[in-house]
Amino acid sequence: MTTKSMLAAVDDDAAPLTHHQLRELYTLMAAVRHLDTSAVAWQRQGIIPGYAPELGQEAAQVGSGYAVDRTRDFVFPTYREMGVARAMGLDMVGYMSTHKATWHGGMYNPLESRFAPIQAVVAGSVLHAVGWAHGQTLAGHAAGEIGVAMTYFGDGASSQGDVHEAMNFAAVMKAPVVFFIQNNGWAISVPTERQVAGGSVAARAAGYGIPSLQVDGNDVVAVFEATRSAFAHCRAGNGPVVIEAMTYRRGPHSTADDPGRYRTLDEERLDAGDDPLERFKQRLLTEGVADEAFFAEAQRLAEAEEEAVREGIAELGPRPGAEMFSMVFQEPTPALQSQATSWREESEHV
Amino acid sequence: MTTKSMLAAVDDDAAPLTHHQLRELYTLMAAVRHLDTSAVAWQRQGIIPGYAPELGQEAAQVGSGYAVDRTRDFVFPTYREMGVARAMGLDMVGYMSTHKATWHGGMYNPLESRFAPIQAVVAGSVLHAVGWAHGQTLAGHAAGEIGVAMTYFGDGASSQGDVHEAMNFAAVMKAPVVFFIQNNGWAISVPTERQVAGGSVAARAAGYGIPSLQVDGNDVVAVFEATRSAFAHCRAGNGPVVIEAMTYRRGPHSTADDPGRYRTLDEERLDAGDDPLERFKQRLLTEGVADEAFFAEAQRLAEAEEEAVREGIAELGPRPGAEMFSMVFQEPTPALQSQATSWREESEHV
Amino acid sequence: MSETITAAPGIETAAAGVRQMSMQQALNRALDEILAENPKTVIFGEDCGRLGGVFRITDGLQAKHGEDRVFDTPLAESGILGMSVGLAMAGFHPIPEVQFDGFAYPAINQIVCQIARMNYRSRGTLPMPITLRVPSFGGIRAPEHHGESLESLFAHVPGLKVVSPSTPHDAYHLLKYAATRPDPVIFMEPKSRYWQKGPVDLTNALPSTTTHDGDPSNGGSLTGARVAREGRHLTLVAWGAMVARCLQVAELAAEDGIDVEVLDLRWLKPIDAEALATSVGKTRRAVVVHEAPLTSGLGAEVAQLITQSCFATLKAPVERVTGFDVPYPSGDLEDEYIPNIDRILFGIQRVLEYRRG
Amino acid sequence: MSETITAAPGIETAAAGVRQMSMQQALNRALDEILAENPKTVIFGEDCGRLGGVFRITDGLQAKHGEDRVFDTPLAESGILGMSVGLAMAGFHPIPEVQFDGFAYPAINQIVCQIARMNYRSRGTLPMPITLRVPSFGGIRAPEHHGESLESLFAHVPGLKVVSPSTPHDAYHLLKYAATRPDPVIFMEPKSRYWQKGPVDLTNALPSTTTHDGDPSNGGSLTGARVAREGRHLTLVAWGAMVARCLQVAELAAEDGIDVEVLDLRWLKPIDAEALATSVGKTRRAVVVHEAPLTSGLGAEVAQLITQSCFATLKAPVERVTGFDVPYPSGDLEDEYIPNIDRILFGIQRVLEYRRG
Ligand SMILES: Cc1ncc(C[n+]2csc(CCOP(=O)(O)OP(=O)(O)O)c2C)c(N)n1
Ligand SMILES: Cc1ncc(C[n+]2csc(CCOP(=O)(O)OP(=O)(O)O)c2C)c(N)n1
Ligand SMILES: [Mg+2]
Ligand SMILES: [Mg+2]
Repeated sequence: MTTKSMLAAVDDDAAPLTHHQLRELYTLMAAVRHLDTSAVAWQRQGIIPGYAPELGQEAAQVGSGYAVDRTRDFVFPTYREMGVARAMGLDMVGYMSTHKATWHGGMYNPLESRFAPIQAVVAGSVLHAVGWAHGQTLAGHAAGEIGVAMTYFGDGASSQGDVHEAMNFAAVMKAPVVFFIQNNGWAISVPTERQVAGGSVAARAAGYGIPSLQVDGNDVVAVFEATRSAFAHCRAGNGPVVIEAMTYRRGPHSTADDPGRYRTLDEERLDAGDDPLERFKQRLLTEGVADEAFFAEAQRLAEAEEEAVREGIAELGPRPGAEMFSMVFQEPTPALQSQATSWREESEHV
Repeated sequence: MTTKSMLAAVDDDAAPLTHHQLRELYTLMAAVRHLDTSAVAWQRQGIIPGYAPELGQEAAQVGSGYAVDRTRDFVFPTYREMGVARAMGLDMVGYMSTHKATWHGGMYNPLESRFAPIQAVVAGSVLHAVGWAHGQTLAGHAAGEIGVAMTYFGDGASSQGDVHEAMNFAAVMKAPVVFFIQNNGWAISVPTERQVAGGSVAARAAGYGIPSLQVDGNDVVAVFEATRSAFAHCRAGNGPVVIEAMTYRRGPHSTADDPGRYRTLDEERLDAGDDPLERFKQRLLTEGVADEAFFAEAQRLAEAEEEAVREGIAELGPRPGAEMFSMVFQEPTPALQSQATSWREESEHV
Repeated sequence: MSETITAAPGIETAAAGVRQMSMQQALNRALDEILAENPKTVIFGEDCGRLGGVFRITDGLQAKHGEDRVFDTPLAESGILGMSVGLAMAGFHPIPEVQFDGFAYPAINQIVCQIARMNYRSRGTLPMPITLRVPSFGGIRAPEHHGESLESLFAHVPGLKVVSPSTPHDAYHLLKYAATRPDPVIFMEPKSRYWQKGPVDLTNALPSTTTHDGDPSNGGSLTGARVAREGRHLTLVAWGAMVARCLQVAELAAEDGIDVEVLDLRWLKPIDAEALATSVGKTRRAVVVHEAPLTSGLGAEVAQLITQSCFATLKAPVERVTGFDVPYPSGDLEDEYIPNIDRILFGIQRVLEYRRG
Repeated sequence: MSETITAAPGIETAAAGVRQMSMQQALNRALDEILAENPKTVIFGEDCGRLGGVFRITDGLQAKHGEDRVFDTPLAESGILGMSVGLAMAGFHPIPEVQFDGFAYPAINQIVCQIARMNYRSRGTLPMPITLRVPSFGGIRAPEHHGESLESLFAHVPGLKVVSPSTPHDAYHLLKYAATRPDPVIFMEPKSRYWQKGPVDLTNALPSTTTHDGDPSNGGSLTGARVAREGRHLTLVAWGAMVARCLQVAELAAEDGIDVEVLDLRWLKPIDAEALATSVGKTRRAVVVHEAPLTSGLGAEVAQLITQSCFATLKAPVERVTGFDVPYPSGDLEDEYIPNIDRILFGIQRVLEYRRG
């Protein structure tokens, strides 16, 4: 499914993934799967008020996130990229805190994590990636050394005008950006065929002269390799790349959603295709890369991790109300400071 | 240059233009040319405060406007479509009144003219065309009878997010819209190559599954035929078409612009190509469709028309200030009525 | 537009057509009837069709009225509103939805430059009978951009009318009223009130019985403000979800002998200046309450209208109890942001204790 | 932010570094210096590069500082502002331009939801040192959407600061100040004043001599309002192009023995409430003047701030003389729309003649 033909600087010499790396990818996917399904349970248990599961998108997210060079690249997520965050080694309590309703953008440090704040505006950060990437060009890094921006968005988001402006800007400026679309078949209740005219987001890239890769988003290795190629292309100074990872949103849009209203269980079964985790497991078994003991250990690690994150989340108290005021500006204004004072007097009674 | 291959219902049986029609096209172009160059002179003479000349775009505008069926189609201009307006038979004093600063949208009746109010927001009306066109579908006209919307915008406007949203909506809904791009090489001072990534707006259509025609915008007959084909395609219920007419903005962006700051006269001469009017004249002469007497008469008519429009414009007084208030709503509000009263007392001293 | 009918006190009979309904049900029913009554009405937006909207306001309408009348669009707000303009030009009466308040921003260009101005630009030949439904305001611990209050922005735009119901009864009648107007109306639905039930008199927009919150009875004309509670000492002015909170505050204040009038503004453009003058002319004190940030919020306009008409008799400057000049915070801090009972009571106290000089 | 230094009266020496410049020249010079002083500064927008902007504010800057520092973008305002966010995240100090006020609307989503909130969302780790230049307000008989006043909208947005200079001197210093701040500033340039010349003291933002309009001398700190003219009987509050008009009005009023103070607000967010209190505390009467439509305009906020602080001594409710609640009209009607001298004088008269009861 992957078509690399259009990439100017395909990283084809890149070594195939080692067994160690393959196992690492699986371990990450297992951790993500377990944390994700657990988060849905947390919501049912009242630990968090809401969550947007990425069930079924583990391969797309882990495979792409794994290709990021955290010394120089930068990732711009939307709201469903927990798997990318985990693959990039984020503090997952900090990440999950946004679903605890602690802080909108999450409590991790985006600069240190190379992972921008969680973004609730669909397509909101696509242009940021272009600006950041153009900044790398302006900074004058040598070709081959340039930091690359990767922006994640969905099939639904692809309808937003900002995506068009971003692709056009990026192509005109030859900005090192990877547009990573997770086409998971749905935007809440609207299926891709009523959303994406022409049927493919990747197909649009040609109109801007941008090379594109449509990739099996449920194949973690294919996703990784496509992303690695795209990064190599960008890093060498050849401008942007579009990747469309074809996958499926197996869960509800969010814990508030009821997919039964717009698709049947039968349709889900038919459309979802193979479970990316199970499929990768079979491959690793078949190729002798891992054995049952490894998978059991991966599961154990995932469970331990989930427990730690859950505890961390439970311990997260609400942020002090004063932060409402202190986080607005770098240089606070007297007017806002006096609002903070009234708030303290009236709400904290001090 | 025209490629019709992708059109589902090409109106190829349509009769070739009669000599009468060819002469009519020339008469229109001559009228437009003369009115346009005169309007620039009016501005210099202080008759109007500003104007956006369409010099060089007569073929693109007259050829496309001539294809409109005014019993059922509707045109959505931006601000430079004087030639389309004239080809569609608008009241040109009403049209030109916008440049007199009489009324923003122009003083003609858009419903009767089938020509939406002049639009100063670049790409502002592209989505309106899609909505109007979808309305024709909803109205349930039989295929072959559907009214078609044609929206005019420029190479610069093509960068706006709204254009992407419009093309995607139109394709998803199979709306009968013709997206008519006049690629005149410039958006004020920015040349197409720094504006349109990939080099062609028409090329983008494929990404939405929309057929497109790139056409020599300086060949009035080619433009007419492309537009007629596109209308036939839309009218038959096959959804939208993109036409990109390649032309050249021979004049300044507007009477306030100074092209010398961003292009040389040599560049202008080289890039502009043949004058569409002169070229058409030579063709008509060569093919024996018209003789010098005809051209002289066309010029005479154009001059008479310009004089009438100029007189009409000169007679246009400012609109009564009360219209500021009375035109806002269909159902005026008491608050606004009381503002109108204060205005009358304080400014008209009544 | 500006008359305010205060309910005749003492009459307490239940009107015939009165039912208990949530605001969600009332809005859904109103849309159903609008579709049935006007074949030119079309409803669309993100997830409005099959799903019935994330708040189920359009629930069942596609199944009943067909996919031509009620449909999903691609995910693009500017597209939705721009398309509405074209549909209106073609003679339709669009009722588009933006899924949440914060997602009106991508459509502001179409709303401000097109919807609000097309009638004017076209000299009245192209009216824009568009009712834009915007689930609005905070209070539901939602993600970022899902708890915004845009009334000040909308009210400032010439060519728009803006309304926000606070009860199921008003939701039903105001939506039916708005959707039959020839001018564009921004219809701001207080999403935190979607599920509270209240009496809806389907047959009578202006019933004459009188009780309290959520009751149709405490009438007022559909085009003006509504006295939600009568009082003598001070007027609380509010709209949307803040009306219910102000009614609670009024009950608490009553325990201390303070008789608070609550004016539900309803129309945020045009504002019912006469109702403000009448109420504060009587009480001589006012506090305006809203969720939006303080600075340049609609509270400033309301306060200034009151000051303008009641300057000679006002006992204290009008107070504003509002959201702060900070981005709407995450769920954990929501209750710190939205005006709460304490902060409104403090505002009342400041007005009551005000001494000149 | 709020101190206002009123010029010491009587001292009338020309400062050394003072030159006559138009606001266009002052802004151009400020940008030139900012580019030279901070290598992280980048300037971009539609036609900003080769053309130097349709108002020539960036004239010559690309030739001098290179295409990496000053460049043209494709024609897409959301793109320009969204790109600014990313550049700021990468450590740059963007100074984007939108070509005209009315074309800020397509970028509102990026301005409100991104630029204004990124510092907050990221808990201070991703500051947005973006100065957005917006040629603003009317008065030049331009096409539709080229004469808008967006200050009320911007001032309402938490996370933004908003400033508008009225003189070449202030234009120069306020732009240099804004562009070195770590927070986003909306810089509203009164386009009808671009070509008027006035003295600019390049070396001293706060000179101490005193004369009238356009003079650097009638100082004030850069972060607060500025007393453009001292007076005893009534305060006119204005910003942008309305300051010059109010100074004219003051001269006319002086002929009738009315001594009008003119306060140039300059910062529209945060508003210098102390300067308002000081001025109106003295004059006890105020009229606020702006081009934007009345309803929910910034005048309501200003009036309410004055009323709040000066209630006890105010002789009359604050008057507002503003644009009407109508779309900004075409050139022929422009003078009917923008507050003119007559309308401001009527406003003054209403305040002076106000009698309680
Ligand atoms: C600008 C904007 N409009 C609407 C929404 C509400 N909304 C949240 S998610 C969503 C669907 C997104 O679909 P897609 O882009 O395919 O991402 P997915 O949810 O499938 O990951 C919608 C409509 C939003 N967040 N932002
Ligand atoms: C949304 C918007 N942004 C900016 C402008 C200012 N502006 C007017 S015309 C123009 C260039 C348009 O170029 P193009 O679309 O190619 O049309 P042309 O002028 O060549 O006919 C610009 C930037 C505008 N009118 N609308
Ligand atoms: Mg999706
Ligand atoms: Mg052009």
